[in-house]
Amino acid sequence: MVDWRLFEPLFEFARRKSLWIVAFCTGCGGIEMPPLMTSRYDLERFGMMPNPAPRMADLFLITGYVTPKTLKRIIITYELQPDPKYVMAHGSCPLNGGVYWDAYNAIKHLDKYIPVDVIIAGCMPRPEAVMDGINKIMEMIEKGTADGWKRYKENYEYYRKNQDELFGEGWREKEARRWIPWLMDRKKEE
Amino acid sequence: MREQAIVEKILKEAPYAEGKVRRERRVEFTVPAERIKDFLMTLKENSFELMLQITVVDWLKDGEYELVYQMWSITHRTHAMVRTRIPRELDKARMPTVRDIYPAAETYERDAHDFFGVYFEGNEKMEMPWILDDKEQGLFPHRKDFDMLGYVKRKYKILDRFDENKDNYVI
Amino acid sequence: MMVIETALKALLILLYATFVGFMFMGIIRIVTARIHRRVGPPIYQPILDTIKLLSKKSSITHGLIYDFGIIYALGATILALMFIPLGGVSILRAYGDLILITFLLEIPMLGIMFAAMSSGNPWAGLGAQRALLTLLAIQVPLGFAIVALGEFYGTFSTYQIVMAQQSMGWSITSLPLLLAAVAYDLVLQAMFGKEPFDIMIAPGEISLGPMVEFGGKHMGILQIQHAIALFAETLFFSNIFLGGAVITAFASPIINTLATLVVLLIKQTAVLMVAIFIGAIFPRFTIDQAARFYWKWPTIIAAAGAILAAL
Amino acid sequence: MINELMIIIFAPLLAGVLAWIFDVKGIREGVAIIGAAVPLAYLIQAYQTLASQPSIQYSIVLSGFKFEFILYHLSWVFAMIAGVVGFAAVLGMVSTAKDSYEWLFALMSLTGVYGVFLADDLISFFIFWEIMTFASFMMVLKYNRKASLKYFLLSVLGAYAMLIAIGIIYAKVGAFDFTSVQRVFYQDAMRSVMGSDTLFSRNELLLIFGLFLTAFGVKAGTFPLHVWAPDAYSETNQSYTAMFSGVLSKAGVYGMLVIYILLGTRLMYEFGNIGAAPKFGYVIAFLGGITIIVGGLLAALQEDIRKLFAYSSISQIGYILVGIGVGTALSIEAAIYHAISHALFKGLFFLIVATIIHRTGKTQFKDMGGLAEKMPVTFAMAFVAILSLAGIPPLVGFASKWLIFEAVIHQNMPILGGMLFFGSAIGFVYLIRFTYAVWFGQRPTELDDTKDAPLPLAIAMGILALLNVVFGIAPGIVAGELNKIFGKEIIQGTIWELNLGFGRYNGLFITIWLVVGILIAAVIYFLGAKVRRVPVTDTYQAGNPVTMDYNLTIRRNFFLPLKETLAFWLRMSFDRLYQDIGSWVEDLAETLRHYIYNGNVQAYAWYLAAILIILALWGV
Repeated sequence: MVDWRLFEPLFEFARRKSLWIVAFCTGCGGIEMPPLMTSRYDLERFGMMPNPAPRMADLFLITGYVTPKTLKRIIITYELQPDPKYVMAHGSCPLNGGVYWDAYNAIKHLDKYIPVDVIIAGCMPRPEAVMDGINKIMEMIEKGTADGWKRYKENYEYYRKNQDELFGEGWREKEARRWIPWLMDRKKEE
Repeated sequence: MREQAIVEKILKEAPYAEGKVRRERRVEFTVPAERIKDFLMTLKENSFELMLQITVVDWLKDGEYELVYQMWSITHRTHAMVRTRIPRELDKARMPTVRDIYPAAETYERDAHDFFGVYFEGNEKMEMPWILDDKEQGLFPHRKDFDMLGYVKRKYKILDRFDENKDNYVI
Repeated sequence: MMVIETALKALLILLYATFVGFMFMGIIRIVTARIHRRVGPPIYQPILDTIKLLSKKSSITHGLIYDFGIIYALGATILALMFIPLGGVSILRAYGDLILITFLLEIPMLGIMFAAMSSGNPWAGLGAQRALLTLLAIQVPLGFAIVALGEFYGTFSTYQIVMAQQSMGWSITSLPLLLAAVAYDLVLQAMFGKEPFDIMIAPGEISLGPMVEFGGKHMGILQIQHAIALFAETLFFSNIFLGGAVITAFASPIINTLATLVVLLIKQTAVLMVAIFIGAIFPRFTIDQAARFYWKWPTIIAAAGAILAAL
Repeated sequence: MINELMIIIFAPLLAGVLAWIFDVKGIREGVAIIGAAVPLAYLIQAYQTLASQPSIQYSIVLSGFKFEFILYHLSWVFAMIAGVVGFAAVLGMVSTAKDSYEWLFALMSLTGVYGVFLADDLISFFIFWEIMTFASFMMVLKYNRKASLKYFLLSVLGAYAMLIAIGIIYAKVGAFDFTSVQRVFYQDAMRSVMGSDTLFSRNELLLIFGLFLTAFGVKAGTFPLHVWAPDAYSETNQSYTAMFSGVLSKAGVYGMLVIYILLGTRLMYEFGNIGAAPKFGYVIAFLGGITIIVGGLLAALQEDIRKLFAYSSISQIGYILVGIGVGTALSIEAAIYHAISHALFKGLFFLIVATIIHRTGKTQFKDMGGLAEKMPVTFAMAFVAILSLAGIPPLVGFASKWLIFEAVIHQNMPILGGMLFFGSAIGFVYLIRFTYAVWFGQRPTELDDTKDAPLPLAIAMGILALLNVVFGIAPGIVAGELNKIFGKEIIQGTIWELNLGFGRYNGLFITIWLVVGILIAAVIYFLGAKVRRVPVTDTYQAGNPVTMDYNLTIRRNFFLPLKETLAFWLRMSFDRLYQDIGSWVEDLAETLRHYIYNGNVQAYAWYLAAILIILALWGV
């Protein structure tokens, strides 16, 4: 086999300059994405592209607060993405709960459940701040410090423990089966 | 006045209710809980076509829930609020369902059940999971006596970072 | 000796086609960005994307067909490329039959569909369904356009058609073939997968449809395939309708070849630009709208061309 | 010494009867295989004989009738189709046949089809035609009464049509054998060119042509007489359908060629040409074109695996008819080539269907899925068959389709050309429906222990798949045989290449470059990261976790948008039309019984008197 380490700088350059975004716009930050993508700020200058399919995405944007219910989907989507993958979180809520600091249904620390490379503080951060965050993550990729995907693999037990504590053991199976009785009933009606 | 005429007409058909005009295009009725179905039927006949929402207000000191059925009439361009009160104890907070009159009510009733524990009798989907996760099911977190901060601390394991009396919290 | 020469030529053609195809993909993105009044990515952006995708450190598979379908798609595209006349340098231009090339340009899609469907993702199934119905819709005007060409020139050899155009003038200067070219250009819009006929990949609705499960090297190979297919499709159009290019004005064969490639490149870019402009200003058709559209005006135009050519 | 032609024709019937008598599992299968293999062996042996002499003839006199048989290049090609596909189908039946009843009638229909191909006079042609129809009817009857009755009714219609046509010909010519009939019609054509009186008038000619067209159209499944085919093809043993669709429908195609042989010259001179095609042929071609489209579109909308291929079979027969109809030597060669390739890939497809049904017991698409992992051998065969039917080079389906395309378009027939293109696309469409629903996607849990094809079926499929590949890469092998039919080099080129002068197709180069392309792609693939196998539940479902309890496949109405687009056209149905006609006839009979044949003797007396008076007035 070819020794691909020789080409690693080229790969890093390509990874930095071609971040395909899968955006999890459940929270309030979704509305900051259109100005970023369109002619006002034009993220495509940096080779970034919105992409609906996680299998070919690099950058996972989590915009705004995260509830346990969406966190389950976020974890599943995150695990679908191929390595190397980067996570960027918008706003104060993923950082520490933000205005939902005492809400029963908002995650307080996103980085306990999946590794987050860059968090942009603010409620909500302006598009300029998001651009700054993107520049930051590009720098980190260049330096090799954007290693969330490695941390997730190395500390999988830690993340897994936190997830299981929040959702309970076997939550994927449970969440999937939750609706089955109701789906089956509908089938019988047909 | 148009609104006044509507209220008078409806009150004539439903003498058990009280009603008044709040302001332009906004009317308000108060109905006893057991007559809600009859009253909503009357409203529907008087061309209040849409049910917008069912909201629940938790009057902790009165020991009562106030259910507000938000109705909208496309014909009259008028918003009607139908208020009714039921006891807030979980076993007594029961209402007849109105989904046979307004099919949209099915969803709003599930919503009210999820967050406040009002049980709507006759709605088959009452037990179907709604917004809340399994952990919060049965806690009815929007009730005023729900210990939010204590629950959040237990759930997210962030005991030492909050002060009890909210005046001096650290984030 | 013969084999080595052929292999070298094929390699050069392949590299050239891949490179130009990637440039075309870059041009599509830049021009679309300019129409949106954006700056747009650099022109080499698709190459970076491909390198990034190929250098992904993990990859998934859903079984043998999932891998083989992708490989087959790229292989079939390379096969199609070899049959299309590229001035004086193409390998198998003597066998570059019109109908053969039309089929060859379609079969990469079959490979992609096989791979997509074997993933078992519902979006992929839906995308495959839409892609196939688009194929069905475009096939009627496409068929009539090809029939018009075959009847007009009395031969099916693409190379002979190119040579005939050197003496008779471009195909689109005669009425029947002008009609056929208009219809074929509308078909090209769907073959490129550009709006308004991109319902099969509809990013917002069905998560890229057939592409939803591809990631890493699978998607990288598909990017290369897309580049070559873009090159091959524009080249085919330039050859059969826009006169192709066979330049023999210079003494040196190398300069002749280069001049041919430049002329072809200009024609291909023109074909591409039309597609980009149409794509940038139209919204998306649903699948039955697309089918009705293709079975109406393009079919009528192309059939008129074919009947005129037959008379 | 009994003649080899007789052995070819009657060996399957003999074997069938033996298998029926010795109803022992094991023996009857062996006998049947021998019965199907013997004609094949004799046919292969006859190839050498045919190289030195133009034909092998044999005649037999039975109760005053002289039955004549002939084996020449055309009938050899068709008989070889019957031999190979019939042999494969019999091998397949070893696994799927339930009792000796099926063996008897399956082999009897093989006899019938050999007889049709080798017959040299109208009477034996008709008799064997009826044997074939009867045997296949019995095969369908066992599985589904209603389907068999529909088949029977339309076949009877065809049989009567043929019988009347034969009667008319015999009344004028006074002979049954093809040679005399052909000579008479040829002389007629010459006379009509001279302007002198002809034996058959223009209208009689038209009538004979129409009757033959009906008779052969029914068997081939031409629009609008195709309605029996979907039911009959699907409601029988699927291994037998490989023969039914692959070979028996070719009898209809062969019949169309017989029209050309017998009446061709006369019809051409009488009715003239449209463009380059004879006018009467254009009727056949146009019907063929509509058959392609109708069959293909309906195939795409089926929910039953057997029905899909039944309609697909109809659609593919359309190609053959287009080729025959255009009527040039090239197009007829192309049509025969497509007849061969249709027999090969459709025989293969029905054997695959037989395997699937044999192993899973399911026929609906909604009950299947994900079988590619469980039945890899069958899937490999299906892959070949799919590529072949879809017309992907370098497989036999492309070579023959390409020939038809070139032949038709070169004759300046734009409308037919458009129909052919549409047909090839619709082929893609229904094949992907089959592929998606059966092989890929989520597998229902009850299919988890499905086994691969049983050995006889696997061998049968292997034979056909191999021929699909071989004749695709080396199309010149077939083209060479076809050239012998016309006695001249219509399709030039080597065994790898078809060269028409205005178009070239080289199977070998395509194979080489496809392999090269795949190698290049594979190098890129293998340089990439290692792949990890994931289950079907680990796919992107908008982030939702799923289990196997969820349905992840589009199981029903896969081509719903197509259905919506075609809603207007789908409201018309010839099947319903015939049913309505049937019920009208019933109503009419009821009325007649009620008012006219009411059992009153006095009324009958009045009828008799009225008829007598009418006859008297007429002057009889």
